[in-house]
Amino acid sequence: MTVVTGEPDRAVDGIADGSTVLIGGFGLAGMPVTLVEALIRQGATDLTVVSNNAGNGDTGLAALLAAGRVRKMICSFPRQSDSWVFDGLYRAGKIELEVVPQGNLAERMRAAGAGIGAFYCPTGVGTPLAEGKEKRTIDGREYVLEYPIKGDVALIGAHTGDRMGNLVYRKTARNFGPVMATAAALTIAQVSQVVETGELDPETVVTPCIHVDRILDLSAAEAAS
Amino acid sequence: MTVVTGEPDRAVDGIADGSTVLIGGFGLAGMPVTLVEALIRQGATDLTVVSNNAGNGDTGLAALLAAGRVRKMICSFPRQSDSWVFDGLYRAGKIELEVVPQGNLAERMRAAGAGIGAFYCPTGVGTPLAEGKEKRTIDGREYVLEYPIKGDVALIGAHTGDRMGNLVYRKTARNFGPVMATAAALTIAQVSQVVETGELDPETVVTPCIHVDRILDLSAAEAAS
Amino acid sequence: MTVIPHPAGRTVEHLGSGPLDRDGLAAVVARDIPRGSFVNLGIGQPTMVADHLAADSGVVLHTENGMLGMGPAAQGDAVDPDLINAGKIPVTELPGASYFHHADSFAMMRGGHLDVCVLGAYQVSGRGDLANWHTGAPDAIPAVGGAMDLAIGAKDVFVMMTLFARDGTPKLVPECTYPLTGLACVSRLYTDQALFHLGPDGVTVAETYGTTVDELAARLDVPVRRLGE
Amino acid sequence: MTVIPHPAGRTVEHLGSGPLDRDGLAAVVARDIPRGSFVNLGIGQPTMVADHLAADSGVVLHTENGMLGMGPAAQGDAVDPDLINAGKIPVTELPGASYFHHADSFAMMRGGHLDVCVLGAYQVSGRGDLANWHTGAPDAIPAVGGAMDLAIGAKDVFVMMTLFARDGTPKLVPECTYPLTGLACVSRLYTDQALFHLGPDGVTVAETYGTTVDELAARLDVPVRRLGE
Repeated sequence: MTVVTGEPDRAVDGIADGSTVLIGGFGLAGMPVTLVEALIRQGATDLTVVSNNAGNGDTGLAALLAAGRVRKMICSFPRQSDSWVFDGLYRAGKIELEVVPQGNLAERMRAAGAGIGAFYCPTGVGTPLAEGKEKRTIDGREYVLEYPIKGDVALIGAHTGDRMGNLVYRKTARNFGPVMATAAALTIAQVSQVVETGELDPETVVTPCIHVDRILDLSAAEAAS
Repeated sequence: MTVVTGEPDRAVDGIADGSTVLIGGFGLAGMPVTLVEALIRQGATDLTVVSNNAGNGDTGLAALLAAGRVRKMICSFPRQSDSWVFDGLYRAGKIELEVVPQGNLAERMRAAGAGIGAFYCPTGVGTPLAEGKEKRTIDGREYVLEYPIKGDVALIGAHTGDRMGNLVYRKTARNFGPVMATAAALTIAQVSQVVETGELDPETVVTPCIHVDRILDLSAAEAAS
Repeated sequence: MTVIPHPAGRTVEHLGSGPLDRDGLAAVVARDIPRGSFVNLGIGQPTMVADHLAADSGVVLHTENGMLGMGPAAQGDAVDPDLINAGKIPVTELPGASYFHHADSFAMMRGGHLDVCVLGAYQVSGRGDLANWHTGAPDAIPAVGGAMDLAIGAKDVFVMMTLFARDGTPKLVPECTYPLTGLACVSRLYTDQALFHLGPDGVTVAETYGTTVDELAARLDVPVRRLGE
Repeated sequence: MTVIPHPAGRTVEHLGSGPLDRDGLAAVVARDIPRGSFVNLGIGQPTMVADHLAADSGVVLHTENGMLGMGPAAQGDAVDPDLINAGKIPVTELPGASYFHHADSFAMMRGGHLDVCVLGAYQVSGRGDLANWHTGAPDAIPAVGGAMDLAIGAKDVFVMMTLFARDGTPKLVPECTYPLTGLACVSRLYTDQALFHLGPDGVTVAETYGTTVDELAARLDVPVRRLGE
């Protein structure tokens, strides 16, 4: 059953060293900044982080990188105008990088959540990102075999949760959240507000509660601070 | 751009003999009965029909089967208490049958819509339905290679459409509709009502208009008849 | 596996009454479903389990035709043709329910997100192979539905069935002779005569109902052990 | 391929003015997008195409971070950090918009549902190979984003770029020397000097701007033909 808490530190309790952590967001939209900050305090290290970008500015994921907790980044677009923390670590050889086409990043996590063992994907055929990967021609088209990316933990941002753990998102902040929620053994969502069970329209729930283990209620967190 | 019509015959215009037709619904929930009836009048034959069941009673899909238009059924559960039309054709050797586990049926259509060439699926390993299919062990688990099911046409039932072609569904009548809409070259949806563009909340659209070619507005069809 | 260990820790022979009736069997299954589980109840007999779940169990029911938070069968005005379960019976919606399409519903299943599913069976083998979709009769029309997806998808697969066929032959067998639904997937077998734990180590009898482990052992073609042995 | 054939049917040399500026180039691309198309405009220069689409074009814009029906950049109070485009610029929502998650958004792309995408490029080869994600410089940090997904996904891939690099070397090349984004995926190449149709049959010049086909042929290392030849 989903645990709802107003305490960020409780929300991230127990994340182990060496975990693969899926972190939602596309740039800052949907980025679970409060959870990432709590993860920094929590102290887990030697992490593999899967996220579309590799941190912006000096906060959130960038701060996690700056704290030296991340062994490897799996992302589609690390290089941004404000990715100086990642850029420095990468150039100094202090972090591994696996660049994955954005759609493959999403589909590989979707496969993990959907119990698919591997899939033949047309993206990247003939490019350096397909080098060393198994190829197959199906119906005259070339494909690359891609494997799931499964998380030990997913940290995602959503807009509203109910007490059972159902989630809805807001506009393009939805992005990777619903996919990551399915792909991790432990999914933790920070939400702007929590409503009573039954207040979300069942037709509009985007992430059903089965995929959510813990909810951090930011409105309660702010009220307490 | 999506065409909205109140005329069932116009909605199914141009479906060719030999087409693969995806027909939504789980039992009668979400079954696009009016479109199937129009398809019978339209006359296309030698069809391969993909649907969860193989017709109920004497109407809809059962009537299409009875009219001798279907060469092959691909479905998960043909045998039902009221599937006498299919049962009779099958026992008389007048129709081919490919039985597919229900989740594979959905996932193979999803793969078609998502541009996936094939996928390794754990369902059915060691069973007669995996016989003759390629196997692979990944991370110690056995999988069967499954290929996409692509439709020439999808006939689906939804609840409300807007003039651009966005769709929302109602309760468990959603079932195969959103998946089939992505998997066919031509998607035709029958809906209970059509609203002006902008009236559906963008957060709650289930099938974006890009997947819908024609909408049959049942409220207009009834008003005209 | 997420199920709680057997409460007694040792095999219990219930000799005070006869074999369990269908309702009694459903009650035993319900007892063994952990609080807060996400559960899929197969068509037929397994649906009776819902009636024995405590109101505060927190168990959330999944139906593969696209819903979590399914409530009891619909009665009277509550019947809605758009709201049915996998058996196509009109059902109701509980607070906290959600709807999703078939690919998402089976991704939920195949991805290992359901804690328990409860299925019927024609045969189950000692290592947990399941046969429940096809009798193999040459004139039978094959129909699999979601049985294979459930068999490989849920963290724990419980089977409910009578232990013996009408002709007295055991349905718990060394090797299934009916076409298989899934390999080594059943973790617990609930029958009128006994509750069995299945797995790579073979068959363990957790409880008996109106019979003894020794009596069962004599009637079965698979070796059985007691809990803790 | 869904694009309309070139309106003139034969190569047109526009000699009355010089090469196209960025705005003029965007207008030519916009002209060639069929009414009612679903279109993804890449980061940077391609976003300018939106300004040249007629109000009644029925073109629906897709942004890969999960939206159809994207409107113009947001100004003032309309800026919402939850509503951004692939370039992370705040945008607006048009009537008929919809939101979806990343797997669905890229399924839309990979599944061939987008009619056109417009991308920038470092190099394009005569048969339509695209290089637009990496200069290959040893100290560059690789970053691909959605470029490879778009390259293989849209029914037609249009590229906008200057035809020559600052040092005068052509960016339309026999073989890309930069790391590839996709193979044989570009169908039309829009440049300041000319509009090219690309394909298995090679390079056809559809229009020139301030230059002639013969002048271009002399400066390029790929053979070019005229429309209808």
